[in-house]
Amino acid sequence: MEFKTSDGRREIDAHRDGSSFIHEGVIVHTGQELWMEIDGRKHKVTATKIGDVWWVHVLGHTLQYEVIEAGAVSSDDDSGLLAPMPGKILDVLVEVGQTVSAGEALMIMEAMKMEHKIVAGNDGVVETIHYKTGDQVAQGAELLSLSD
Amino acid sequence: MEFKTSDGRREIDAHRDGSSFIHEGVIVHTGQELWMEIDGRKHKVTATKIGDVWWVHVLGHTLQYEVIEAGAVSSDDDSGLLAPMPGKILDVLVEVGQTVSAGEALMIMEAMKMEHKIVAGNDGVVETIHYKTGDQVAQGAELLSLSD
Amino acid sequence: MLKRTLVANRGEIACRILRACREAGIEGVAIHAANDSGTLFTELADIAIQLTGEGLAETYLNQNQILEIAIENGCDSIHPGFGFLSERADFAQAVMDAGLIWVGPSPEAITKMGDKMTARITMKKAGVPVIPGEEVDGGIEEVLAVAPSVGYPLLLKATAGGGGKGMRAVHKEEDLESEAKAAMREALNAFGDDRVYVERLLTGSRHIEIQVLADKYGRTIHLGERECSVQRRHQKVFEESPSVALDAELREAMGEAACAAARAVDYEGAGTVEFLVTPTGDFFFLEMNTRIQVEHPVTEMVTGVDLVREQLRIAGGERMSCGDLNMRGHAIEVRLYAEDPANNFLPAIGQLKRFVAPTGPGVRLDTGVREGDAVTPDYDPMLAKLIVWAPSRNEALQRMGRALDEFVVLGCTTNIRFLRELCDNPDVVDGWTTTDMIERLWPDGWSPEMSGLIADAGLLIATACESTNHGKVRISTGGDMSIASPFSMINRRFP
Amino acid sequence: MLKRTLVANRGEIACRILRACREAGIEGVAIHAANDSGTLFTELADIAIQLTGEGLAETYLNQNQILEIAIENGCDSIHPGFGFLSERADFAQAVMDAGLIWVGPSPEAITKMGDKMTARITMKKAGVPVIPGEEVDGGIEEVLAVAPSVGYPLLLKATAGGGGKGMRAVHKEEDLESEAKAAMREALNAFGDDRVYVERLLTGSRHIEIQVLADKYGRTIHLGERECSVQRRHQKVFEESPSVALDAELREAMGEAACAAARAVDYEGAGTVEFLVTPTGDFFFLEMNTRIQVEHPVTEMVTGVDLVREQLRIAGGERMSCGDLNMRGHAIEVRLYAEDPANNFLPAIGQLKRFVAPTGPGVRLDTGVREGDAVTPDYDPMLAKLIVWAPSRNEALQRMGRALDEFVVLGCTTNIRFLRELCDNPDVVDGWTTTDMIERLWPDGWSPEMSGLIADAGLLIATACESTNHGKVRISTGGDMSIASPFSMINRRFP
Repeated sequence: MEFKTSDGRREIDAHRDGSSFIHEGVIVHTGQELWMEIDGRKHKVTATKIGDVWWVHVLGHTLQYEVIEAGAVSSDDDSGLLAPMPGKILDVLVEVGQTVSAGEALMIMEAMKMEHKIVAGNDGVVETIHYKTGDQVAQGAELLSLSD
Repeated sequence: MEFKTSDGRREIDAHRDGSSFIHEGVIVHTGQELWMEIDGRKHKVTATKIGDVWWVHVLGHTLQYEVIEAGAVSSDDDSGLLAPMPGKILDVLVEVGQTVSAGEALMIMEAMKMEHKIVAGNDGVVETIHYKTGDQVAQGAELLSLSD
Repeated sequence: MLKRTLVANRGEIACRILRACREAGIEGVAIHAANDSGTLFTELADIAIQLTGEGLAETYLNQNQILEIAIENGCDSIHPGFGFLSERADFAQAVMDAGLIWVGPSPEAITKMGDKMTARITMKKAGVPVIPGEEVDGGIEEVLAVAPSVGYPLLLKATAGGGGKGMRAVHKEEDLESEAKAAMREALNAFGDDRVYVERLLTGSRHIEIQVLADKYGRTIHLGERECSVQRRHQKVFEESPSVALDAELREAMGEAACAAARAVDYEGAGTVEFLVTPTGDFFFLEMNTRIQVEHPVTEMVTGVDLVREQLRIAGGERMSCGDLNMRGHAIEVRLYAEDPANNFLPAIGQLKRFVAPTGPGVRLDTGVREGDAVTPDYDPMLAKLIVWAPSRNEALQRMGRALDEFVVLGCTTNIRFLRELCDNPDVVDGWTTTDMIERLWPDGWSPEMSGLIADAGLLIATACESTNHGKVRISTGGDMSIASPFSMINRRFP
Repeated sequence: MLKRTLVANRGEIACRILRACREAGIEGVAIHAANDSGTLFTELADIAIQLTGEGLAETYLNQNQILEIAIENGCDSIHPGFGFLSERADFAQAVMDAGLIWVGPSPEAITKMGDKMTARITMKKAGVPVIPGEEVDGGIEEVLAVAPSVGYPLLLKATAGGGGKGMRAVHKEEDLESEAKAAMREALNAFGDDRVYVERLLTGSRHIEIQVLADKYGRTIHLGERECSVQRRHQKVFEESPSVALDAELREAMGEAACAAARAVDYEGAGTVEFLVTPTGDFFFLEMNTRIQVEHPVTEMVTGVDLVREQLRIAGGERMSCGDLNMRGHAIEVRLYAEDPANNFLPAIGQLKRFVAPTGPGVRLDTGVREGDAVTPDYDPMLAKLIVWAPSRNEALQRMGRALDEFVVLGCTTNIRFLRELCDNPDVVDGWTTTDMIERLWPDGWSPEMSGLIADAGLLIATACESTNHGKVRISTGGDMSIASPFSMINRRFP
C-alpha cells in the first residue's frame, strides 16, 4: 500500500495478524480504538480519513498520508503552480512569454486576511496564466504554468 | 407521530415547512445543526437517537422521547416488574402466590456497587418469579409479575 | 524524587494522578480491569497493565496482583488515589515491605484514624474538640451524671446496636430520665445489652473539612476549608471553598486543630480532617481521611497549590513547595453522576453518544470519560467533576450555572439539571447549605422545574428529528468540504 | 448595570464576551456574517442576528449596519472585542451619539493613543519614558547635536520614508557623521526629503506589556505584566505572566508608568500599555492598546481578576470589584493557529473532523471552534487559545507540554507541534525569550523534530487504518450497546 507524504511516496511492508499490524517491533492494534505498541508500551492513536488522506495523531505528532490507488497517475504536475489555499488574486506580476527565474514572484494572492506571493519554483518561461486580478480561486487550482 | 415520554404517550401536531417544523410559535430548523426559534430568538439544540429513543438537549434540559411505531403494541406491561438496570439479584423476598401490598419490597438487586429494592407498585399476588438469588439480569428484564 | 509510580485506581482520579505524574516527569503506570480497557486513564498512562480476574476483589482490590505488577514493571512507588485500597493500612505496609514508596501516610496513621474510637481518643489527647459524648455502663444514675457535661440537645444511642433501635433524642433536661429509661429498655430488648452512649445532638450542622499537608521535614500546614454539606444519599454533590460559615478566626482555629490532629499521628502527605460545625460556630472532629479527597480541586483553585503534585513531592522525600496560605476568590465543584435525580438519584447507565463539556474562563473539568464511552453498572457512577473558580461566591455560582448550561450529555441520564437548579436555589445562593438540605428542600424527591413550553418544544424537536432522520451522518463522512491534497502545497515555495 | 450588550465580533473573543455576559446576567446579542452561521459564538448568544452583505467591510466592519441592529434589538451597549472596530474612535463616537454605551475608553482616548506621534508627545508630557529620539530638520549639524542625548547604538530613519531606505544603524560616535550623511543622501534620493529621525536602537529587547483597569470613579490600577516576546510573522504565539525579566521594583515602576499613561488620556475600562524592555532593565513606551487584548487570560489566571466582567462593570457605571494586585503563580497562553509552521507558518484550512481539547487541573481553553467546524480562509487563522496556570513557571511549562500532548486536531494543519517543542526549548525554559527568538533559533524555518520511528509508525498506522477501513462508523451508530427503554423504570418505585 503506497502513500504520498511530505517526504514523497512511501510504502511499508507490514505483517498483518488479525486486527494487528506489525513492522519492525511496532504493533498497531485496530478495532473500536486504535493503539500502538512499542517495547511493550501501548500508546493511544487517533486517525481519521478525509478525502484520500489519513490524518494520524501519534505521540504528539500529527501526520498525513495520502492514499495512492495502484495504477493511478498523480495529478501533481511540477510545471503547474497551484493555489495553496482558496483566496483572491490581488495582482498578476508577469505576462505570458516572460522569462522568469526561480524565486521570482509571479502572482499575489489574498487569503486569511494576509497576502501571499506565488513564486516560481524554477527558471522558465510563463506559458499560461489562468486567472486575472480580482478572480476568486479554489484551493489547488492551477494558477499559471511555466515551461522549463 | 407518537412518542413515549415520562408523562406517557404524547404526540404533537407539527406543521412542516421544508426543513422547518412549527408548532404554536415554536420553530425547529433541521439541517447539519439543529436550532429552535422562540419569539425570534434562536437556541442551539442537540439531539441524537439511541435505539428507539431520541435524546434531546434544549435550553439546559435533557429530554427523552421513545418512538412508537404506528400499530405496534407497547411492551411495557404494567403488571410486570422490570430490572431498572443490569445487575445481580441479591435476594428474593417473596414467593409465588404470596399476597403483597403496594410499596412492599419484592427483590433486592445489586448494581453500581449499591443495593436497590424492587418494590411492588400496587397491591396484588405474586404470579411468577423469573430469577433467583445470584442471577445476573439485563436492564429491562422482567423480574417477576403480579396479578391485580 | 519518584521515577515510576503505579496508580492503583481508575476513572477520573487515575487521570488526575497520571497527569500530575506526566507533568512532574514521573512515569505513570496504570492498572485496569479488562472492562476498563481503552478508557481515558489507560490512555494517559505511560504503561497500562491489564489486571487478570473479574470483579473488584480480583482486580482493583487485589493487593497481591497489584504489588506484583508494580515490582515486575520496575515501579518505585504506588499512589492509591481515593476509595479502593487507599485507606488499607495492610496494603500500605505490604507496599513498604516490598521496598516501594507508599504515596500516603504511614500504616500507623491510617490505622489510628481508621478506627473511630481510637481516633476519638487520640484527638481528645491532642486537644482537638470531639463531639461531646460519654459511654455509660453504670445504669441510669451515670446517664444523669454525665448528661450535663455532654450538653443539650443530646442523643442516647445503644452502645451495642444500630439501626435506630435504642436511639432517643433529648432536648430538655426534664425529659432525660424517662427517655433514658426507654432507651435502655429498648436496647436491652433489641441487643440484650442496656449500655447506652450519650452524645451531643448537633442539628442543622455543616460538614466542613480542612485540607492538610505535611512533609518529612516536620512542616505541617493547613490549606483552608471545604464545605461539603450538600449531600444526597450521604454522598456529596456540591462542594465549595471557602465556606460562608467561617471567618478568618474560626478558619485559623479549625486549621490549627486539623494540624494538631495530623501531628498527633505523625501524618505525612495530603489528608483531610472533617468537622461538624454547629450554627453557633462550635466545631467537632468527625474523622480524618488519610488520602487525597474527591473534592480536592476546590482547594487547589482557591489556594493555588497543586495537591497531587505535592503528594508526589512529599513521598519522594522533597519538601513541599507551597508557601503560606494564600486563599483567593471562590471555587465550587459539582459531581457529575450517571444517575436519575428525578428518580431518587438511582444510578443510570448508557453510552455517552454526546459528551460536550463546557470550556472558557474559570472552568476546570476532571473527567474519567469522553464522548463515545460506555457507562456500565460495574463501577461508581461518578463520571466527572466540574469545577469553577471566580473572584466571589456569587460570581462562582453564576459561572457554574453558565458552565452547566453548556454541558451536553446524551445517551446516559445524569444529574446535570439537578446541579443546574442548585446554582439558582435560594438556600444555596444564601449559603444555607446544611447536610439535610436536599431532604429539607425536596422531601418528596426532586423533579425538574420545566415549563410546558420546553416539554412541547422537546416533542417538536423529536418529531423534526425523526421526520428528517437527523444526525445519521454526523461527523462520519466529512465529505462536505472538498479538500485538496495538503501535499500539493508542500513542494511550493511561499517566502 | 448593562442589560443587553451587542458583541461586535466573532470567534473565540465573541465567545469569551458572551460567556461573561451570561454570567453577569446581561443578555448577549451576537452578530454574524452568513458564513459564520451556526458557529459556537452564535450558539452562546441570547440573540444572534445575521449581517447582510459579504466580506469584512460589509459585515463585521459595517458600522451603520451594526448600529442599526443594536438599536432595533434594544441593546443598551456594544462591546467591540479586539480587532475589527475596537480601536475606531469614529465608531465609539457613533455608538455614544446613538445613546448607547461603548464598552471601552472614550473616542478621545482612542484617538490620542491611536496616532503614534500624538501618543509619543502625550506620554512624554506625562513623564512616561519613550524611546529616546529626536526629529531633525536642520541638517547634519543638528544630527550631531542631538545624538548624545539619544544615546548609542542609535538608528537613523528617513522622516518621510519607510522600507529601509535611508535607514542606518550607528553603534559608535565616530561613525555618526559619515553614516548620517549617507542616510540623508539616501533619503533625499528616495523621497526628495533629507530629514531624518534619530532614535535609540534597542537590540535584544523584550516585548512586555502592562494591563491596566480604570473606572469612572477615578481609580486606575495596573494588573502586572505579560511578556509576549515570542512572535512569528510579527504575531504573538506564546505569552506569559509574570515575566522573568521583571523584579518587584521594575514591575512597580512599569505599572506606575502604565497608570500614568492611562490617566494622561482619562482612560476608562481595560487597556494595555506596551513597553520595550532592554537587557539592562530600561523600559520605553511603545503604544497603548485601547481594548481587551488577545492574551488577557494570562493576567486573569495570575491575578484572579475577570477582566471582561470588569469591563462590563465599569461600562455599566459600577466600581471595579477587584482589590489590590495579588499575583500568584505563573500562567502561559499559546495561540492555536490553523497554519503550517513547517511551511513558514502559512495559513491552513480544512474541517476539524477531530478536535479533542485537553482538560484537567490548571487548563483553560478559550476556543471559537469545536469538532466538526470548518476552518475557512475568510477570517483570522487563530482557532483557540490554550492557557495553563501552575504554581511556578517551570511547572506551567510542564503542564502546557502535557496539555499540548493531549490536544488532538485532525483535518486542518495547526501549530500544535511547534508550540509543544517551544515548551521544551532551552531558550524558553531559561526565559531567554526575545522578539527575534524564532528567527534566531530557526533561521531557515522550523521543522518538527521527529524520529524515524514516528514516521514509520505513522505509515504503519495509515496502512492498518486503510486496510481495516477504520473509523467508518465511529459514533454514528451507537447501536453496539442495547439500551432498554429509559421509561420502563420511571413508573416504578425504588425507595
